[in-house]
Amino acid sequence: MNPAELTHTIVFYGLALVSIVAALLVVTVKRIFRAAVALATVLVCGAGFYILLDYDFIAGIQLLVYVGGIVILIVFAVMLTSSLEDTEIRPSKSRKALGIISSLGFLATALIAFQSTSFPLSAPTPEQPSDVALEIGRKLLGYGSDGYVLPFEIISLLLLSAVIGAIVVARNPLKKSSDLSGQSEQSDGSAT
Amino acid sequence: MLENLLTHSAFEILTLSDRAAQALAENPWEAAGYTLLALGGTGAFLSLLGMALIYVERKVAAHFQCRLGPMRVGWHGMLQSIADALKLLQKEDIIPEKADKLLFFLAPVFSIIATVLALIIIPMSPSLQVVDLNIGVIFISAVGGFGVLGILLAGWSSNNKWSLLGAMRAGAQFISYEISVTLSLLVITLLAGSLQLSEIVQSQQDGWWIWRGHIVGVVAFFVFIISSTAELNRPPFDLPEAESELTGGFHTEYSGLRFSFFFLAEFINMFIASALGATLFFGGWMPFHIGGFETFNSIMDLIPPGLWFAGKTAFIVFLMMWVRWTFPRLRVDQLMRLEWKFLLPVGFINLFAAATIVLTKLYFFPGQ
Amino acid sequence: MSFVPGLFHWLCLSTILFSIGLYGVMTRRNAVGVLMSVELLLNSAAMNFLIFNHFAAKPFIDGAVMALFIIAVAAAEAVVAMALFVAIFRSRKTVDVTQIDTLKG
Amino acid sequence: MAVKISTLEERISVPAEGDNPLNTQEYFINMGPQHPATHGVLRLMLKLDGETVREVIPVLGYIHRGIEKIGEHQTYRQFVHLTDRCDYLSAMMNNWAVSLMVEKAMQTQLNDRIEYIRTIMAELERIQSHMLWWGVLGMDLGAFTPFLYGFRDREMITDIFEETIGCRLTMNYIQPGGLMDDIHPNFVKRVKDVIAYAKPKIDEYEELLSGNVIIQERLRNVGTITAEQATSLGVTGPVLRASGVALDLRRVAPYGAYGQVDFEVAVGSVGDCWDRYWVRVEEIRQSFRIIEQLIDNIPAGKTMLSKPAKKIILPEGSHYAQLETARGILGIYAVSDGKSENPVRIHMRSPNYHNVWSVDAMTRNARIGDLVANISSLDIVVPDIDR
Repeated sequence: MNPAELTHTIVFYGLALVSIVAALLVVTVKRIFRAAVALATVLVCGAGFYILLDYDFIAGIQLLVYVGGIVILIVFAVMLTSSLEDTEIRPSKSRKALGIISSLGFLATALIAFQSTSFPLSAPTPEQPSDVALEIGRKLLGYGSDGYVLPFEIISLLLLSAVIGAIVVARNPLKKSSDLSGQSEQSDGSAT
Repeated sequence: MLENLLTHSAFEILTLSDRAAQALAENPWEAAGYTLLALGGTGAFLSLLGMALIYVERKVAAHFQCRLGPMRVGWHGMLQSIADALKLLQKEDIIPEKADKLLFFLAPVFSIIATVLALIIIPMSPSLQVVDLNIGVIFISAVGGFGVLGILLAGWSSNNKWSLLGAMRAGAQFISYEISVTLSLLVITLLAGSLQLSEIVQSQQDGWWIWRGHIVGVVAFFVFIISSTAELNRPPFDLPEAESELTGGFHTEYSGLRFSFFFLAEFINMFIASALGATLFFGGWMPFHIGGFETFNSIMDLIPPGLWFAGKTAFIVFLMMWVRWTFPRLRVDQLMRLEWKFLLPVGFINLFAAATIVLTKLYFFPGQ
Repeated sequence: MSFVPGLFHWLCLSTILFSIGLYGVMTRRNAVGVLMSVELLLNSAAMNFLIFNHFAAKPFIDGAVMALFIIAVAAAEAVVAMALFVAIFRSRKTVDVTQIDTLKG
Repeated sequence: MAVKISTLEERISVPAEGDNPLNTQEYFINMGPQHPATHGVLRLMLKLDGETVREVIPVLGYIHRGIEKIGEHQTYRQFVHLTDRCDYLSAMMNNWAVSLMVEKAMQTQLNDRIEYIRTIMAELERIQSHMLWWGVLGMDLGAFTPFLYGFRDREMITDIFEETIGCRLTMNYIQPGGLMDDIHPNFVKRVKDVIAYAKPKIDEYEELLSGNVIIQERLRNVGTITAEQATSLGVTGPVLRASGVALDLRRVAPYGAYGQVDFEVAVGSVGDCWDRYWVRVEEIRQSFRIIEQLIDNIPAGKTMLSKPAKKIILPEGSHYAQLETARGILGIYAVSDGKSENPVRIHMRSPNYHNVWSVDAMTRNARIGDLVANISSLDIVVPDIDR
């Protein structure tokens, strides 16, 4: 085992441990805000995993969008809908049992499936595109058999409609027109 | 000579973590030692930089206000920051009774981590850059998210309505202005053709982007400086901590060491934003070059690159302080209006203009 | 069997994260908590794309593009979900999913 | 019309209007008594909807010292120096109000020297008060620099006070029947120096704040109260004049030397924060104008009509006198039994107490930032509210 491999292995298991513990916290912690912090930890570890897999660009995007955007949005949702003293009521026993059975069942099924399937692995040291970001850009805007321009456009439409929909839903329809300007500004401030 | 010495010692400190990684396989103890040294060195570097910036801020403020500022501790009050730091460390560490103690503890840590992460990829001179990520520009706007997460945590966990209001303001402000910052970063990415900060510096060999990019560069610089001031929560955009409205906002309940973490993070962030502005628009450590004028360029090269970097950064830091001590604060809705109705459209149009310039190669000095 | 992380280890990791998210979706009562669990699911799905791209389709980059799409969809989903929660909270003063049952017959 | 008096608890416990499920949750928050924007120990209960202020309920009494009650056990001359402690930024005008009441009741005629010096002193006091306000306004809006500019120039005026009176804040200079002491020999020269120095500084103030885009945005059309609202709330002073009512006692019912000088009453038109800003800055200019007219012709004469030891016993009945301080109309009302040196009842109609209630009318449905601008534009001095 060479040093690079050793480092790789240690980092992998370390990150895996942290992210599994944090993920468990996300689903079990009673104070919802702490769960949000744990979620941020899971997502940061996710970025670490992507770097281990040599997708630095995706890792950067993960940090930018997930930590800089989605987690902050979730934190906002928490702030707007609960107070510091709020603790969640524990789920009922039956619900908990159902959850444990189904998730463990899924886990077992998937693991057995992975064990019994032989995946067609690529060559041990295949050549990586020199600039991943450039290649992704080509793919996203390319059309033809290997381009993704149609899904790309659809995604952008989806984002736009999501933003507009969020503004419409979040804005209070009962406000007098004099307050509306400020209100809509606030909601588009938080909806992006 | 002095500059080389400084660069060298800073480099030694900042590359200790690399050496720790290298030593990991052979000798874990050595690796641990290097890691500790690197942590200590980074901490010392951060606090020294922070204290220097605080001293400068106080002096600049004083001279804007027709007074002298700190004069007693050391020559012209040079040691005032150290005295203040010592005072801060001795203060009682107060945690509100009903605060969420874990998050209250984590919040300043998040802030300072975000700062350190951003600091390590700034190219301060050709040799002094701790990590040279190939996604540098994305990375630096990504780690900003941690900082604001720290602010949100602080506001929430303090269990104080004023703090919560401040945190909400900080979040909304950060998410909004992040778009403008990213747009102006994208302009430079387009012009330089790279996300890597060292390559962006190299691309300005024939002239800095602020003037090689015509009006586009200037507009992008102003959009950048306005929106990064807003992201830093500095006046006139200091709504999250507006002391006359929210009595300090998110850090109302913090004292002593924890407060000093926020304080330090704020000042270092100002340095980072200025350094980033200098790197992207004024060529970072790249001397003042004009494409084609080789004699002039070689004269300019006599000034060491570290000084160029320091000078440019100091200029932008001074610009920010100037604004801070002159302008009053905006109101919440005006802040949002400025971003969504002015800076955002300008940023988009500017991006299109930059794309046009890149496609038509209409740089101010085409270079070779 | 070696401890060096290979395809199987990576898949185990993402599956564990996925099943934890599944548990959260089924047991969380707070709607925001459910949203967070869904983010876990999406994150592990994106990770799966990258894992398979890394181990089984190295010269190509399509998996990374898919991961990008997933991140974008997650962002859109979070935006809409947050708006809905705020609207629901305004009218019902709660975001407990077991109590938001007006549509139940 | 019967007025229903409600306690603070009742007002806070009022449920959200209507039973509409789509109403947002409003919450109450305490601004003060320890809050930098309330300039002292004023407590405001805010009913907030997010950042929007729905209602402001001033809660008073945190610095109540019973000055009116103490006044019932003191002679008028002793009471004068309690008034210093009310509105400490118009201390001399407070002194003058008591003196004016006593002199009106006793029907005393003063010589011109006393009247001139009183007027000059009052106008200097008004200038330093407005300068301080100007700086504080800047600080409340987030600009720290104007604060120090304001203080720097105000110092020159307080230096003059110190030279003549020996005090910088609580003067006790204007006494019933005259002045505590004659002016310092340097007085005229120093005042002229200050005029030469500080008049150009007003233009500097305008350059620093007035033309600023952010200031204009923060002040224009913020906290508007109409003339009707202002008069029905009993608002006086620059706040009232900003709403377009030209009520200035210096002009309407001249006292002191105001009848002999030429000056203009600054009157606004809209009644927003910007008008209140503009009115005060203009008043500084007008005060300089008044002083310029008086400073060269201070006549000779006595500065005290009688020896301080003489007893002051007002005729039986009630007596009232009012004048214009830097913040509005200050009225002193006293009831005397005609036998003792002490009043049976003494009451102050203080301008700040009446002005502070307009903050609710100004701030409804505005932002927290506007509330701070409004409080600042009212220029309240909290000890004068509670007394």
